[in-house]
Amino acid sequence: MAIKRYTKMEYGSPDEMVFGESKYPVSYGLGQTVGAGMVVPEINFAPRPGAEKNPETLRREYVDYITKDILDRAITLGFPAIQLENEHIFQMVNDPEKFEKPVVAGQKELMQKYHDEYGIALSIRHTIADPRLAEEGLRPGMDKKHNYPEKTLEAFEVAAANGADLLSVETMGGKEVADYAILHQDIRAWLFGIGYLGSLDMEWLWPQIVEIAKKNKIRAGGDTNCAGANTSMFMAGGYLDKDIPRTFSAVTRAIASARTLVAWEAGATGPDKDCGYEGPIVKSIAGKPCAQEGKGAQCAHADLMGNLIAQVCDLWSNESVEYHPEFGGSSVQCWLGNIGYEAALMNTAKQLKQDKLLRDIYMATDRYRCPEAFILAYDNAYKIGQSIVENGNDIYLRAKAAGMTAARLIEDESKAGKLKLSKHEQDMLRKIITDLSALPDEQGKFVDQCLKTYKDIPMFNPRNYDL
Amino acid sequence: MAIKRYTKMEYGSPDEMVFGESKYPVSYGLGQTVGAGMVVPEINFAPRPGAEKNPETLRREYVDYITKDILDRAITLGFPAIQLENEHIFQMVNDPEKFEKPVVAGQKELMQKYHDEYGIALSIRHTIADPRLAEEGLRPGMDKKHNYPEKTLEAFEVAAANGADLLSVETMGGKEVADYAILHQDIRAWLFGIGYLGSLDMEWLWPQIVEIAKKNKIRAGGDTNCAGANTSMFMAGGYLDKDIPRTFSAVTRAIASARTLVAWEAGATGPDKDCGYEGPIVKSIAGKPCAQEGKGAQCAHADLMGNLIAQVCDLWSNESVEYHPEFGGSSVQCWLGNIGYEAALMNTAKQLKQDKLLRDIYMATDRYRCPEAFILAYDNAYKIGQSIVENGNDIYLRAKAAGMTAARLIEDESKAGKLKLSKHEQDMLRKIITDLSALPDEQGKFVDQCLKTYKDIPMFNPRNYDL
Amino acid sequence: MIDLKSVNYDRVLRRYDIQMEAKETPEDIASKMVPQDPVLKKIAEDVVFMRYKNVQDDVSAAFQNFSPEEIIDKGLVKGMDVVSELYGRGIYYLPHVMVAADAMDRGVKLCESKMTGAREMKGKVVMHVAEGDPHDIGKNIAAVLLKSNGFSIIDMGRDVAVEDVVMTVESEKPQMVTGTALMTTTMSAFPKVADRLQEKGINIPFICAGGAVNRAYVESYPMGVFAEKAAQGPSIANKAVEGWDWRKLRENWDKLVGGA
Amino acid sequence: MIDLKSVNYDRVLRRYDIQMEAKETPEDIASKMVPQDPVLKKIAEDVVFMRYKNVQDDVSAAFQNFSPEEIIDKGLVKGMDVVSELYGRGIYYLPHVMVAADAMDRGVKLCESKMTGAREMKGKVVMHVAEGDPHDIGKNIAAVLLKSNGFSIIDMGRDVAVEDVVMTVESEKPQMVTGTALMTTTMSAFPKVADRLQEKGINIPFICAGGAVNRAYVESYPMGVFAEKAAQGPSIANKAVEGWDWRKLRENWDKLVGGA
Ligand code: B12
Ligand code: B12
Repeated sequence: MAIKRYTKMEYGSPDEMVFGESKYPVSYGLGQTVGAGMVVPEINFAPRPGAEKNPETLRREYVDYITKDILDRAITLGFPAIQLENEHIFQMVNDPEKFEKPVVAGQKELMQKYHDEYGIALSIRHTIADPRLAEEGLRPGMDKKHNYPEKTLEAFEVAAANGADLLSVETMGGKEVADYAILHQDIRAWLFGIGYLGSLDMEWLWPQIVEIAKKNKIRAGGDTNCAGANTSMFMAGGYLDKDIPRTFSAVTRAIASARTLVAWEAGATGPDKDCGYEGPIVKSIAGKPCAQEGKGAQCAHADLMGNLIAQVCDLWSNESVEYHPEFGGSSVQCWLGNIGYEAALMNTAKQLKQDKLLRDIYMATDRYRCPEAFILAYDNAYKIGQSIVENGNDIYLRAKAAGMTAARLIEDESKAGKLKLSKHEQDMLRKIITDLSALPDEQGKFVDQCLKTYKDIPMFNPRNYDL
Repeated sequence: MAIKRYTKMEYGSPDEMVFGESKYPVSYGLGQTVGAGMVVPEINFAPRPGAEKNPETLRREYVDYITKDILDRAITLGFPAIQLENEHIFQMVNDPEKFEKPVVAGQKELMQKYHDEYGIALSIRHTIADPRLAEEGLRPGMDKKHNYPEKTLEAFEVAAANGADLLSVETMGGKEVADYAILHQDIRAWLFGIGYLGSLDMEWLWPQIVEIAKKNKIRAGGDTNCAGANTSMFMAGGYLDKDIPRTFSAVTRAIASARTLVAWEAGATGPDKDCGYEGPIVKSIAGKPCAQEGKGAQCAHADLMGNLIAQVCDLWSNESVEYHPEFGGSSVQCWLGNIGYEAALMNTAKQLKQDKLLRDIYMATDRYRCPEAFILAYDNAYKIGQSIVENGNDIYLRAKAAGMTAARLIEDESKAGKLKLSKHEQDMLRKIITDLSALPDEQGKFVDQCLKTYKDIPMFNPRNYDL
Repeated sequence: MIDLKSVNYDRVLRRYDIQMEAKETPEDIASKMVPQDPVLKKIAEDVVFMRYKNVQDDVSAAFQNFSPEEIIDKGLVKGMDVVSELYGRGIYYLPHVMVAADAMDRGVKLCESKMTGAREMKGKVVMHVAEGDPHDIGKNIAAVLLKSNGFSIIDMGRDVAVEDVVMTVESEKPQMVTGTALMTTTMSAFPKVADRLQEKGINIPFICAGGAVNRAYVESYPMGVFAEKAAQGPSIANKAVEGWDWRKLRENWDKLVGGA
Repeated sequence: MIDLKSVNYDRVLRRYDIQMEAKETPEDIASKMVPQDPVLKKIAEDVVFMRYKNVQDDVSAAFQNFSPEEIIDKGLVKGMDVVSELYGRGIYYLPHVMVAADAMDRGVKLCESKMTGAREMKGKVVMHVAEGDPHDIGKNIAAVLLKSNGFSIIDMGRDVAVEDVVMTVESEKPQMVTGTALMTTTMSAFPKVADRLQEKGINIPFICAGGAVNRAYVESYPMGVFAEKAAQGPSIANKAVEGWDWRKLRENWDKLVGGA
């Protein structure tokens, strides 16, 4: 399937964007519509250690415990609509028939029961784990040891055929180079790994996912750069962390957004995945619904934009929580309560026609908490989106532009405004701007340069990208 | 010490009330001020099972693990102020010198270190467990088996002398009658147990707590009717629960507020405890700061007013969470992140002068979710407050008036407005109104009646209340 | 205050409880379940409809035609069965159950006073709330349900020392012992109780329950069998008196308590 | 967009990181710690200031006065000590450590080429990421730190089958084996590895780490010793080669890794 590049913004201005609404709402699942005037909580979960012992213990964990608990709590608290996300574990992609199928089918069966009984709107996203290893080969036929590329595609088919409403994945393309980039603070390597190689990998995989979804009359949601920009943000961390500077992390996010867009260019409809924070940028470009996570995903990680990131979400997620008991019920029930109430707050604001005001309070709360938050404030996200579409047809140039725009936005605000940077963050920002400025204006030259410079990065193999 | 009854409202109108502000702000601890323009997150925790093995394992759990994790996360996320609450476990009140003292001292020492290093505003509330058993005797000299009344007082002294900034307790007076009332749906028994006996017990205990606080130059915070109205609300539960009707639970809350007020009448300054939902009512009367919990306390229980209850809070709490690991850090870190971000949202709204609007969105979200939420919406809470102060000098009449006002508010709205009631909830409401209407107008008559009717309730002993 | 008129609450919350409100009345269901015989029927209905005051008269009247045992089993207990059904279907609330159990209890007492021997109970259960723990509502509810299901209950109350539990079990020789704890720091008494019982060679199911307690914890020490709800007490107790040991109870737990 | 001018951000957030920014410079600290001898000093500084390109020349020059072993121990390793100190104080960030380690590595390689025997390492460590788990950044960081602390590393990579780990440990005979897992459903490989090693009579410390892994879990199977941070690797490994077994490592864990 052809890739249709975005070369103009779907939104006319940043202010048009608000949570619970997108230009292109999507309907699927059991009475679910996302992006049409309502924010829906999306609850994620991870099975207890040991649950993967055999297919039956895994099915029981996911269906009889986790899914049932979630549905019971949704009814108990009166939520009108919820989405589940099952982020597949390794075993499910490694042996889809045995481990994946019973889980997918069992969850849907139970959801159907609750939908029939209570009329609650329900849907489930199945996120296939991407187990492909660069060192073994990312494309079919290459990985003789595990057959991971083949198994990945099979896992999509099995999910689609047995009850998934929405397919997602966080693809791994370019990760080996991105890891190197993070640990060596090399923004060019990042641009190559994520902006270029990551996009190539998605251009190969996503049309196939879209096909599978179409065939099964379900939806292809979207990707996010969890593998890259989240690793980066996670390591940049908070005010006690000293692993990598947050200016670097912010720029990697902007670059990653140009990559994440590829899923939608390949025909996926959204909503994209929660766990990438590039949602505001890609939504501003494409107008498709996006899932986000922040203060209600503290169970999974502590970010520095717990409120801001809610500003333009369509689904509000907890990212993931291990299933275990709490005083208030099981962990999935507790976090569903939390994100469900946040969605209710947003939905009430919409009904009161105060949604844009609440959006602005969310945004204002964290706008200056860190550079990563600053560039994702919807006005800035929009500007980054613009720099992407201006170079929309060239995956290298648009990713570079996104990075540069983010860097400049941070630079300007740190000089003139309220955004504070540590000395090391400033140094890194200057280095990033210098490095990006020095890059060639042509994709071909850039790629040649990188193939030479980065050929010795462990596990990097150009054949994985048909190079 | 004398009890100074409230006979007029400190707020001139409901609209004057908003989160993060109270008529009488309170300063204490390490640079902490509550109720003066800022909402502060209050993080609660429970040690892992087994931590109580010996004083050193308990100290380590509370200090080296829990307190350290909390302080680290507060710095990591950049929160300007937080409060800790240590709800004492049984062992600490049972043997204060051995179990309580090292914990209280250790926590304060660590807090001081962080305060000195980072300048973060910090304070800690120590909530003494009330272990007194009605069957053994609630007053000193009565309980020959355990000496619980004496130990309770000692526990306050030890906390106050070793590092507490704020003393609280959830007193147990009248609980034996309240339990009967809940299980038999007898609103008169409730009025007797909580409105009357509970107030008497507080009138005995609270002046002593206030004295201890004064002596140690710290603050006496407040009480809540966790023992009563929370049990009631907890059992009424959500839409899948069928234990007791929510109209009953709502009225028990209103009655409980007349009791909870006694702590402040005895000289406590607030902030009161998080775990009672009567905060909006008592704050409307007394203008002292109050702690509340809702969507950020899902770890502890699922209420039906996760947003509404934030409307006029000064501290925003998670109620309690067992210490254990999560993907995002330890459980206390995750929930601190959640409530800290919520506080940040409220504080940003204050800075933007949009706090009353956010208050209204919170309130609107849950106003009609259940009767309990409805009567606590700040306008209704204010009305209940008014009915209390109008009868301020008579603990029986004011509690009865509070209950009746709540019942009438629910009745009116369920007839004319958006509040829906199930059939059983309606039946119960009618019965409550009938029962309350039938009660005598004089305290003496009421008490005589109740002493006769309820004399056989297990564990009830009038001598516990000097009757 | 902001004007709430514009709010379509359907997009914010759903009152599933009201939506699902049972169309059936208690009367409908009772009519299908109560005994045919008019005298026993009346007694069963006294329980179902909590006619606390009528029980005495109706039971006294029944002595003409029925033995006390028959009145208990075919009248009072049948009524309680209806109550359980109503509670299970969400038509009755918990207090109904409590009051109905009171009514039944009153009838049972009267019958017992007419019996030559003691009433034959299904079995004996020792119950307690853990040391240092004052949370006893759950235990009290469970006690009522076990009692109205024909078990004889030794209720040791709350804040009970480990050694007291062990002594009582030793002397009373129940088929089952139960513990309730709602705090993470009091539930640690359970393994101590289990250990001490084992030392004494006692090996009966030890049902453990309460807010903070969870299945994994209870199954980490010998004899422990988890209960989530008071309503599960009778099913577990029935099996315990049938001779299932704690291992078998654990293995069949999911099925026994009706799904996850 | 709403006007943000009125916001006093001090009431919303505090940039503690900036507030605490170290007043000391890397230069200050290095000057106190590097060796006195000008030749060795230069080499140490090449590592500290990541002068990747100078290392080769400076080490080559030093061969005139010092043995390769001396250059490693008194020059390169001392430089890395400064880097650790800077990282510990929050002046250096992680990538500094990585790049400095690269620089050191380059110098070490050169020295090794001049040595008659093999360089004497502190000990040998086998490292892996659990089967089915692709999260290897933490393991890679830990590997760098162990290596630059003088351990020889057998890095088996990620997604490594249990049996492969066991075979490698059998043939390589390391003093310590490590496992990383970031998923609750892959960390279950650790007890399997431990069991299989025990079956083979191997009883070395098995350091387990990674996001989802926690101390209680790791201490629930034999040989497991938890590590929270990569920087704890060298302290644990030092003790392991000193002969502490896994039980002793567990007992002294809090002290060893520097507090809770
Ligand atoms: C980055 C990341 C990824 C990257 C990994 C890149 C890489 N090369 O490692 C990618 C994208 C590949 C990835 C993929 C997935 N991930 Co991921 N990922 C993360 C994330 C965001 C950060 C992890 C990280 O790098 N941390 C930083 C490193 C430095 O930390 P670390 O490895 O723990 O190492 C530290 C210590 O543990 C220690 N250490 C580690 N090893 C050793 C060894 C020794 C000897 C010593 C001393 C110390 C030590 O030192 C380090 C610090 O100093 C976490 C979020 C989280 N909260 O942890 C999720 C997370 C681990 N991932 C998760 C999931 C679910 C997945 C996927 C399955 C998602 C999916 N369905 O597609 C896939 C895996 C697909 C598959 N094949 O199975 C979940 C796991 C949940 C669970 N079930 O347990 C997490 C927790 C996210 C979440 N909250 O849901 N992920
Ligand atoms: C009501 C309540 C109280 C009341 C208790 C009244 C009473 N008579 O029981 C009072 C006020 C006394 C109280 C006091 C305290 N409490 Co309290 N309390 C609660 C609350 C809100 C509800 C508990 C309840 O009644 N639930 C309803 C009953 C029906 O549930 P249940 O007992 O679990 O029983 C059910 C099942 O477990 C089962 N079951 C129980 N027993 C049995 C037995 C058998 C045989 C079977 C089959 C089934 C069964 O059946 C029942 C349902 O069908 C909980 C909140 C929560 N999330 O649980 C906190 C809670 C339990 N309390 C808590 C605390 C901390 C305390 C205090 C220590 C607070 C303080 N510092 O003052 C004090 C105790 C002081 C002391 N002496 O140590 C914490 C415990 C945290 C922890 N560390 O584990 C909780 C979890 C609140 C929280 N989230 O922080 N509390």
